[in-house]
Amino acid sequence: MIEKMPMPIRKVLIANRGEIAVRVAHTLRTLGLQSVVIYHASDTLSLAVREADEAIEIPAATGVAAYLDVEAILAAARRSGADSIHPGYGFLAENADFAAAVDAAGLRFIGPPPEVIRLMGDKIRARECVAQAGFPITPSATENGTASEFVERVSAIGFPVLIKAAAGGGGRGMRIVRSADALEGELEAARREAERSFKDGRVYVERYVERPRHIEVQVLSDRHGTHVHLGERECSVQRRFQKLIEETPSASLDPGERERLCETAVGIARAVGYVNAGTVEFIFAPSGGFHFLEMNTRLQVEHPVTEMVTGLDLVAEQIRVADGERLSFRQGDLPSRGHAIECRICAEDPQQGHTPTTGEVALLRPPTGPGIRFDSGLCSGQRITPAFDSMLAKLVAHGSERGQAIARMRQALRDLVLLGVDHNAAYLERVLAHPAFAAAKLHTHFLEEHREELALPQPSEAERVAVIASAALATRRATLDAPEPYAAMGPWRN
Amino acid sequence: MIEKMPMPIRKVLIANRGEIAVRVAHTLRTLGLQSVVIYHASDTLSLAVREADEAIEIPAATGVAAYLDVEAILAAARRSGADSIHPGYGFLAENADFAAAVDAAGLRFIGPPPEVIRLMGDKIRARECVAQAGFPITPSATENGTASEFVERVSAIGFPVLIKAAAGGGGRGMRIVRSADALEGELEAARREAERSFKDGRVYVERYVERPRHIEVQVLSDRHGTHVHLGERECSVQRRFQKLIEETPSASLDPGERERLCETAVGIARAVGYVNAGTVEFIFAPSGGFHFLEMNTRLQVEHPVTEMVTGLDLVAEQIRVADGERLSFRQGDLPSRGHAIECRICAEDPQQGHTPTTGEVALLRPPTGPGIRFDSGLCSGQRITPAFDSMLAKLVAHGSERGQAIARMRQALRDLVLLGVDHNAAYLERVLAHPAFAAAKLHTHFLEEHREELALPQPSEAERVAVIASAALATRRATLDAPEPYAAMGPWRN
Amino acid sequence: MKQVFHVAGSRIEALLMPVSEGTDLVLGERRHRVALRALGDGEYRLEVDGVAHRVWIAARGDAIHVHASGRSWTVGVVDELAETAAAGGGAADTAEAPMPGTVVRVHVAPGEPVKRGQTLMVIESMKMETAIVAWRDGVVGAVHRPLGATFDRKAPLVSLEPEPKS
Amino acid sequence: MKQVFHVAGSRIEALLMPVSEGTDLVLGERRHRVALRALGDGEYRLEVDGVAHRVWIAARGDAIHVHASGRSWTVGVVDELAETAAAGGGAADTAEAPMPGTVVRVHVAPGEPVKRGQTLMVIESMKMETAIVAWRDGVVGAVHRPLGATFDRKAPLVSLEPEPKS
Repeated sequence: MIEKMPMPIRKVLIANRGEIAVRVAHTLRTLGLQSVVIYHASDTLSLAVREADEAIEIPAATGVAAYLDVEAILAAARRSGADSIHPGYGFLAENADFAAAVDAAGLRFIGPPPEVIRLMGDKIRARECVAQAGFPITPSATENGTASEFVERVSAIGFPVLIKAAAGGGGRGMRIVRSADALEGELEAARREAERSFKDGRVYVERYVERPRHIEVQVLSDRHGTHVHLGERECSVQRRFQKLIEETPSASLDPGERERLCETAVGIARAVGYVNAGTVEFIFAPSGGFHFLEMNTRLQVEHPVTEMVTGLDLVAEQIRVADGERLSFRQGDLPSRGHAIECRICAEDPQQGHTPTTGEVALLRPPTGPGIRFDSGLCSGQRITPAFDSMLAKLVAHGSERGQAIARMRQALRDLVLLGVDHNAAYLERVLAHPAFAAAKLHTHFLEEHREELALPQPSEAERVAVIASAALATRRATLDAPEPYAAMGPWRN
Repeated sequence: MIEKMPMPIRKVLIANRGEIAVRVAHTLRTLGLQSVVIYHASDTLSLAVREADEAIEIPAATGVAAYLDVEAILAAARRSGADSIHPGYGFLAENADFAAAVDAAGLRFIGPPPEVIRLMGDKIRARECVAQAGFPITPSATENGTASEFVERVSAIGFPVLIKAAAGGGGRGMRIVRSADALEGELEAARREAERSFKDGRVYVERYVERPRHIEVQVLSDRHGTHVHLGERECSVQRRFQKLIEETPSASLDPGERERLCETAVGIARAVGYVNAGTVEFIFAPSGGFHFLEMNTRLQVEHPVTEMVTGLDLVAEQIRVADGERLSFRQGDLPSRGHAIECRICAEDPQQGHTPTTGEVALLRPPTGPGIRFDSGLCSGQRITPAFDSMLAKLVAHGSERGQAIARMRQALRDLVLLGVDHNAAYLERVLAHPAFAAAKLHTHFLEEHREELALPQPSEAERVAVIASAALATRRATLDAPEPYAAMGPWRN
Repeated sequence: MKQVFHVAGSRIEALLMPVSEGTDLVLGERRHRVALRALGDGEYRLEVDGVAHRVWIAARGDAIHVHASGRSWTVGVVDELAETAAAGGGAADTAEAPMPGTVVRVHVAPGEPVKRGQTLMVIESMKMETAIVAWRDGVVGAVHRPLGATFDRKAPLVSLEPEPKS
Repeated sequence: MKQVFHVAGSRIEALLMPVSEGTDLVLGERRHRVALRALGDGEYRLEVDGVAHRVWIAARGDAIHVHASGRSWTVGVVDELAETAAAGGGAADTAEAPMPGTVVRVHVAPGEPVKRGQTLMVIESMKMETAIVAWRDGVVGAVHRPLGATFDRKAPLVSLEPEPKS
């Protein structure tokens, strides 16, 4: 059953960019393994390229195209002598064909087997599989039989409903329908959009839960059939269906609920024959009760909060599993300790519907202090363009309890110096300062519900004077003062 | 019994400098409390002065004199409206007269009561008190009765013995005597030195344990008689009787020993009526068994390793205790999680007997990554002089087990960019890489025992070429390239 | 020399005046004693009326970025000549952008007669909307940037047809 | 132009030679193609014979500090003229310090006759001991720095009495 692992992993190609490429390279260094990163020309000077032991350029017209070029990435892996590939998240991380191609090339894919990725990537099949295994899914309808039968089944669910793409996930390609009248038109539009976005026009409809919570569970499975969970993550604070703040543990679960939720996640991982790190997402209705939403078959953006409370390095665990090792701990060996929060620092304007901003990293001073972690791929002079995701960095704070984690996060958000591109750190600080956040009254429309209280306040007179004085005095200088190292070089001229 | 606390602490004067002043200010900010730091003129541009809400200069001929000027510090506290004083470590932290003067001025001293500081500061009385309470101390002799009786009692201990100053502690003023012949001369010299250093010529003699381990226990006591321990710290890796690397838990204790040790520490804290955070130091003979060494009545340099494994903020706990609050947890509520190591980054030359070096901070890039914490008071352009302690920063690494903590620390030591003053980071990396360190075969002469293997290796040819190429190409530039922010200022000239 | 900044949605005119004991910042009727000292690595010690602030400053393109009071601020530096032209104070027949931005409304089309003071276009820069108004009676010659377009400082926005020689 | 460095206890002569495709570093009989690109914040990308290294560089006083290969290196930059004088190659009657350092041994006293090549003093700089030797036969005129003293580059160390005119 278990294939033999001829050689342990020694050299890993990282098929990604930005903070996650830096983060994976960091763990590889700590483990004494070699790292190879691929990059597009626009990332030549990136931190990921600097941090990896080797870097191989993938020629492509656009940045995204480079990181999606399966053939070129496999060629780079062969050329560099890498024995395995870490896909990070996004790009090819949940592409079953890529995972299969990596296998076929005789390399190890650091993630689940292709068939598991394929199963969970098809949101309709995944839901069926989970339901058959006896776990709760939201009431839903798929397009079997005639169109009128389908509309009937959808109506039986009760409006409002949510149309989702079978090949979607992660909040992409979703439409809320509030009445039967609008259903057929929206279905048609959703099919067209799904066909265009995912080359798969299949859609399904499920009950739309108002003001839900979004809570997910980290699972880890080895190749020997052992499955554990590493606790949940509360991810309800979102904008545009995308997570902005995540934390663990969830303040809304009592111990009994938490145990049921986490055991459900482990049961699902077992039912689908899961291997490696994965995340099972659930939706919680305000009235209580949870349903399976989807499973992400890769490392999650927000995995650091789980690392902060468990003490594990999830990338190292992924590599151990890919190496064929058994999990070195059992459920219960690793009690969660304290509370951790992650804020996604994004190049976006919270005052303008979170639209992306652009610029250049002119100055970066990451915050420090007990319990603070800053994961980023940023370096000075880096252009921030709309070519990639707007996430600039992840700021993580750990505390012995939630209040301390919030206090540390707020301070770190204020301490973060990141100049040259407008970002959302001050907005995030206002979110964390909101009484409803302190009270953990969270749901996926939290930010809209509190939009007015979270709006940018007018600067105080003292703030305005300080900022104008800084600008006015700075423009008076011939150059902003060069720091000593440069100034001191004069005598060396020759 | 318990005095009423009229007002909670709102504004704290930090009577210290460097990394500990920065660290205390950071917690005050997180707690929403005001901070005032005192400083000597030579520290005008220091990070501590920048980080605190207010800064008050203490005029003095030397830096050390400023931080020891009780009257001026009390005046600064009054002037700034501070309601309490945090002494950090060193300087006035264990000065009972200072603590009493703070009390007398109507301010709160964030530490134990003066009488406890005085008791534990007199190493002879402290040992008697601990022995009377039924806890183990090393066989020892104090100078009662005639000189010949004293020599007789010393001889009964068995050579080698250690002469220590009653007012010493922390490894200061110690002399090893290996035979009876040398005893009287060394005693005379020790008395003179103690009189000169501490204005207290009393000395005592205790058995000298060869190749001992130095393990200490963090205790925390509230004003209501509750005493807990927060686990032990292994501090055996020392040079010149000064700690260099600390870790928790100690790899040499089995669970039974750990429990006995920690309960002994709590018993001692209870016996002396301890309040606030303190550390009980023990000496372990290679043959097993431990004896009380001394108690430090303040925050310890190495407190971060305890914070990493317990998740507590010890400065916040100190303030809560000083506020009269009860401990918010009981023994057993806070199991230690994972393993943490601290390395003291010092301006010293390990190849030259760890003698201090001087220079200027030309470039600083702290290491980052999961589980890494960097506590420092450094900033660019700062002069490193012999005026203060040689410790530049504390690098702390946490991992789920000791091996991971070591691997993370080694990587962080390699990643730390700190240019402009010679320091010991590369040496510390060699210590952590030594097989005897991995095997936890530690004792206080570890560094001497392995001196040859820890010596600076010859650079490889590739390293030499890379360094020479860097220097040669750097000197060719008119200036080392100014980073973009400065270059971009051109058009603003006016 | 007077400087014009855009910050947090306001246009602010600032004047730095050397005085015997240092420098004053004049903002309308208020005056503040100010000083800025570089600490290295982009950090500065700013003093305003004797109170010290820790700030970080970097400049990029047409903006100065300041971290102060626990958040970042983007200060637009306005080219007064261009602004003057745009505001109609100059004799030029083309309004130029006072700073980089986006066209958020276009009120006129080529060939349309306009009155002095009439809004031709509204642009947004640094979170603030600015109306580009006709600096004389005339006829619109060209709208150089369509709705939604972005532009750099000094980009032409709207031209009027040359005044008939009379 | 040739440069002289002290690094890790060795004195190294280095020569940067522009070649058509870039720059060569000549170290004795070996040659390496080298290039250095600034990345900002003190970080550089160094290429040696096509292999990239991540290095950080800062200069202070008479030393260049380099972080490379996971540790910091202090490179002393030697003033060759001063070194030449100290080594006896020049005609001057005073040996000057080739770089800052400390006097670790003094072998002669004023008035003492010395032979060419005889060690007058040993200094230590950047972990390396350097002998200051007599550059001609003569009589010691002055020992300018006592044992244990530190000195800056070009500081006078030992003088010989003027040669008798003959």
